[in-house]
Amino acid sequence: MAIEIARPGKTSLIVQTPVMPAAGTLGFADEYRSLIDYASLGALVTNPTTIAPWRPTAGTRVVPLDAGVLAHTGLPNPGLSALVRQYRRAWAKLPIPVVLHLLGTTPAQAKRAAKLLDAVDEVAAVELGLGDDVGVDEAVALVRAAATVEKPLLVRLPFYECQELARPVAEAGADALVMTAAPRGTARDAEGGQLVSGRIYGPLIKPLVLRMVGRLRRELPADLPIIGCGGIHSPTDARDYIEAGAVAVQVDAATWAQPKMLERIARDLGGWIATRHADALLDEWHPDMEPAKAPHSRGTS
Amino acid sequence: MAIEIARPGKTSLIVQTPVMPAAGTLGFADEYRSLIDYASLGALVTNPTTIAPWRPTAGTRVVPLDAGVLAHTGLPNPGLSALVRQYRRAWAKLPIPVVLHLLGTTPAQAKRAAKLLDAVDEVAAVELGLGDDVGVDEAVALVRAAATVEKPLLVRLPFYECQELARPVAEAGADALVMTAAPRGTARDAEGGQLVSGRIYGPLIKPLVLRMVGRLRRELPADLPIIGCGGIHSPTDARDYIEAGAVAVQVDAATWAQPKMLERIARDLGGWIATRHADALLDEWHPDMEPAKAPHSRGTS
Amino acid sequence: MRETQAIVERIKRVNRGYQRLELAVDRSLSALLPGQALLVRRISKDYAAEIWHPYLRDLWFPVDVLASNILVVEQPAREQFVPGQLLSLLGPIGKPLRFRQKLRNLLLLAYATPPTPLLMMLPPLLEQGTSLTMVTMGSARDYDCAHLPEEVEIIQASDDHSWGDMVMTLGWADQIFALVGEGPELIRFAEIMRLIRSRRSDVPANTIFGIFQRQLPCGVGACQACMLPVRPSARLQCLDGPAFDLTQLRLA
Amino acid sequence: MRETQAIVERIKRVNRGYQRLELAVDRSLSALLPGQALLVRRISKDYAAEIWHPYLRDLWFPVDVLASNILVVEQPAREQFVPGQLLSLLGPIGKPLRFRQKLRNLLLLAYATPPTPLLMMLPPLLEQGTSLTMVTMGSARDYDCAHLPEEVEIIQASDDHSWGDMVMTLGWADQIFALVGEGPELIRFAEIMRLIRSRRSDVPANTIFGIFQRQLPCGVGACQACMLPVRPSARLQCLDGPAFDLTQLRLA
Ligand SMILES: Cc1cc2nc3c(=O)[nH]c(=O)nc-3n(C[C@H](O)[C@H](O)[C@H](O)COP(=O)(O)OP(=O)(O)OC[C@H]3O[C@@H](n4cnc5c(N)ncnc54)[C@H](O)[C@@H]3O)c2cc1C
Ligand SMILES: Cc1cc2nc3c(=O)[nH]c(=O)nc-3n(C[C@H](O)[C@H](O)[C@H](O)COP(=O)(O)OP(=O)(O)OC[C@H]3O[C@@H](n4cnc5c(N)ncnc54)[C@H](O)[C@@H]3O)c2cc1C
Ligand SMILES: Cc1cc2nc3c(=O)[nH]c(=O)nc-3n(C[C@H](O)[C@H](O)[C@H](O)COP(=O)(O)O)c2cc1C
Ligand SMILES: Cc1cc2nc3c(=O)[nH]c(=O)nc-3n(C[C@H](O)[C@H](O)[C@H](O)COP(=O)(O)O)c2cc1C
Ligand code: FES
Ligand code: FES
Repeated sequence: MAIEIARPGKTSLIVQTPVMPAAGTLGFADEYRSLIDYASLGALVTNPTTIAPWRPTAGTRVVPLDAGVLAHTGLPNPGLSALVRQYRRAWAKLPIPVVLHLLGTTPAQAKRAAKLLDAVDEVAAVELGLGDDVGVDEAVALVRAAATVEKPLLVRLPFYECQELARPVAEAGADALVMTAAPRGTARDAEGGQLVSGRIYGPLIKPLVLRMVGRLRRELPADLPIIGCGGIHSPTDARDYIEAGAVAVQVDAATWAQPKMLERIARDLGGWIATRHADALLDEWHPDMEPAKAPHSRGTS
Repeated sequence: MAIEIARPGKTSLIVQTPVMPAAGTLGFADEYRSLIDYASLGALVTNPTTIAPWRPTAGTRVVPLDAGVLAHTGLPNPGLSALVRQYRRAWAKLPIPVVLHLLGTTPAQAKRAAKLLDAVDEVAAVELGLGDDVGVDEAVALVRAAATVEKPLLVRLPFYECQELARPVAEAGADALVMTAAPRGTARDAEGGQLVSGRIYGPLIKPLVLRMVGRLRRELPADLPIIGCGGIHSPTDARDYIEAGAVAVQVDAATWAQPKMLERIARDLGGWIATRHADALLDEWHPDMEPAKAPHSRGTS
Repeated sequence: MRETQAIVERIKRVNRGYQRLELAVDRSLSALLPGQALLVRRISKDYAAEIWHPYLRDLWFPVDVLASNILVVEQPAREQFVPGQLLSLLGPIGKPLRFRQKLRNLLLLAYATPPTPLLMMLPPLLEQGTSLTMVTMGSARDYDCAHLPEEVEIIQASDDHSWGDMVMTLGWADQIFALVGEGPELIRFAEIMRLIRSRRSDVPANTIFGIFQRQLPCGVGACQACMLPVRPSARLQCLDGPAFDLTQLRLA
Repeated sequence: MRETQAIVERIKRVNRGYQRLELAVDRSLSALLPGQALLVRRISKDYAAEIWHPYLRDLWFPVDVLASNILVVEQPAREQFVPGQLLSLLGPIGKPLRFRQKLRNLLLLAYATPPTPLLMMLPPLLEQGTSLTMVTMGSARDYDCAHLPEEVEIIQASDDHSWGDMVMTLGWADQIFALVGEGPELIRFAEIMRLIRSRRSDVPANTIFGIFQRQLPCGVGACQACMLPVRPSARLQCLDGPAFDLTQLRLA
């Protein structure tokens, strides 16, 4: 079953398997080529990018937590133009569409990025990442600016403001919502001994975000696709998001610990959704089975 | 070191050790008497109570999660008057002050509860619990009504709305803020097989709430005490909250798995803060040491 | 109710799916009676190395008391234990089962669950001359009973949960204890009650008990997560259970 | 870089604080060279029983290759392993250390860390006639070196991080590899550089290398959490490390 994210006057993003990596976890292109079969995934979502180059923060840090991790990198990237030059060939070779994650900095930069990316055929869609503490007005301005892109625009909502931003962002032109970015948190850095802040990953994030997806699915227009993202660590986790109303999921830090998990989830969900539509039993699909052969006629739904 | 939560025209709550249980985890009175030395704690915070009796939900549920748990009980309680009759003798026998947790239902009920509780000497303070999705106006009205109590009023903020509610709630008459209630989440019930919602407990909640405490400590008036609550599972976790600006902490579901942990944290923090004030080394206090003898003259700070 | 430590002393496989562990426990636990359980958590000597997964304690119903400080428990064989493993035990949890005086025929029903919580009562009841029948239903039929005392009559129900002599077995029983697993227990107990009512005209109070096996967060009556809809008012599995009169339960 | 499985075959205590594990590994890993590491995760046969604590993989620098499919690693004795334990390995991680041609005197510094990542190079360098000196500083002095090849000269620095012959040891070294632990590594490496500069006038490029041991989330250059402030532009420990020329590092 394919998912199409489309809007009149725009190109479509067609995702064959409703599973992709979350921005920030799988790199900019094919860094995981020796560990993951990219063809099993629905799309590649790149690491966050910006118009201007960003350098790593001085305090790059990884803090192990109980059943989780805090990470803070400063989201280094060489800036959008350099990045496109560096990776477009690798993107062209990937068997799946590339969704470029653009950090929301200013509306002017978002507009520039939109224009720049419309000229890059290797990018199939743009995902705009909204920062923490972005207000509704700023979010709307950023989304309006980014929505000038002719490709589909996904918008990733911050964890704490997800509920508040979802509707205004949708009305400002988002073609799909990604719920959510990893929540920010504070932990004691084993290295430096101080309290430091960063993104929090781990399985316990899942019940929190799953609830938001379920609630917002009931509140938002039914034709607005929601992509679930947060604490997915197993095929079951991913199915729960689909059942809560997400059309697709993004897997984040689980890939670091178990690279094969992303592929496993992708195969499971690809198979699950295909068989469900054919009225088959769940049991006929086992995550360790090879990917299902594509049906002869593969429609878009 | 004692902490005093006071306000002109009100009685004071004096907590000798900055560690107490979170409402909902330790019961209404001395349920843990055979496992925990209550004298080591700063206070008992009761399970949530209401004016009217509340019955358990039909779907009482406990869902194990990775390094955590979802719990949903419906917060059963016999209603405030019956409850006071049932437990006041047990409260009187406790060696520590009792903080009664009152669920915020309606301002009228909060006012009635305030009046009722002022007549109950065994209750030293009231903690008002604000529900999820309570708006700012409703929260303010509830706090104003509950603040008619002559005892100190602590207000426990819901997780998702903590940032938004903190200042209005403080201005409406809270003598201290408890940050936060356990976040609500959704998980698949192993028993029934459906997605169900409930409170989420586990160590990964800590970095999320710790960040809120740190941020709000910097934003709120310095004389407004913050009590940190969320994912505390070790003395180190508790110290992190104190360092982030909390005057005290509440320990939640860790007590279920390791009843002695609450006492251990209480001894550690009691000892830690006492020795810190005396310029002693941290190493002089070990969590397995017996509780420190009370200093001869114990002032309130 | 206390928190004590135990050590896994000996591990013996008893059948295809299960192993028995001998635990060296605090002597106070040798007074444990059938129906009472323990809340168990694996611990290590290094307290700082606390692992929070699994988060809640497991509920273990011992199957035997070997000596004043040795309890026997039965665990799935897939759970890995090694001799020397340290455990923290909270217990005893719950009230002992109450048997009729002059109990002649006792019927045990295990439906979609290993019958572990029923095993501790077998030797003492056999000794006092009670005739014991255990019916396994659904996936409980996969449990291999060869290691149980041979005086216990084991009946495997058929797929429709009936068995030969069903009316007689149900009618003759002075008392019935039922155990259910997998899926919503109130619904499962309701099925059991329908089954019994369909074959036995009178189902008096204090005859048919359901034994609950919910995961208990606190075990001391504090968290109220184990509350059960019993008449006249809700009761807690951890304090009042594990057995409740099924005629007094508000079933699903 | 591949994901492969390994089995713990044999466990041997080598001194008070450490044990060595022999791992049966995929043959491709026998080509691993000093400086290269593995990202390791304990796994069980039952994939559904995945445990997410610890969350990230551990970084293990093997200390020896015994046969085409046996790697040796050194682990703290307090870590519990049993023969038969399954591991998932990602690797090899990083680039082999690059030694000078005609390396005569190599100096190894271990500061507040067990010297494990330095051990694999010892036998081959000794064989080619290199003279090896290892200085332990701070808590690294607690590491018992008795099981290391006796040709390696071991010097314990004093509390102020100096040692007899310090000027000579530092001056004669053709190459220096330094290892730091506990606390901010950039600050520790800066201390090391100050120490060396204070006793040795010339510190040319490509002479003094710091070996980084950060915990690596991905190991493949994707997460960018292992980025280090190296001139002219930031580099990744997982792809370009673990060794970086300390004269090219923007130290804290
Ligand atoms: C995607 C999804 C699928 C679900 N599927 C099922 C299903 O198949 N079967 C099923 O049984 N459940 C299911 N649930 C759970 C059930 O729908 C939820 O409990 C309910 O929708 C409330 O969810 P909530 O997130 O709004 O909970 P919350 O807002 O956290 O509320 C928690 C509980 O408090 C109650 N509550 C809140 N305010 C009040 C009030 N003022 N007075 C009285 N009670 C109040 C709510 O009804 C709810 O039960 C599902 C939930 C989700 C998110
Ligand atoms: C209680 C507490 C104590 C702390 N103690 C220390 C300490 O002793 N030493 C120490 O080093 N750190 C410490 N920190 C961490 C440091 O203070 C935080 O990283 C910083 O305060 C930002 O925290 P935040 O929660 O606002 O982060 P967030 O709002 O999540 O911001 C994350 C990062 O993004 C940056 N950022 C946000 N917006 C922008 C923007 N528009 N442009 C550029 N950058 C931006 C912030 O500066 C921050 O570094 C502490 C944090 C807390 C909560
Ligand atoms: C508007 C804005 C501008 C930023 N500019 C820079 C920058 O120039 N350089 C940089 O290293 N980080 C910059 N940051 C990144 C932040 O410092 C922070 O690292 C980032 O939000 C991601 O943090 P994380 O790695 O903890 O997720 C900026 C962030 C925002 C929101
Ligand atoms: C205003 C309000 C009124 C409620 N009234 C009842 C009630 O009469 N009976 C009941 O069982 N629960 C009642 N609830 C409780 C909810 O159903 C829910 O169980 C409660 O918020 C706590 O859920 P938890 O156990 O998952 O934390 C009420 C909740 C709120 C906010
Ligand atoms: S388990 Fe907590 S009240 Fe029974
Ligand atoms: S560990 Fe992820 S980039 Fe190096």
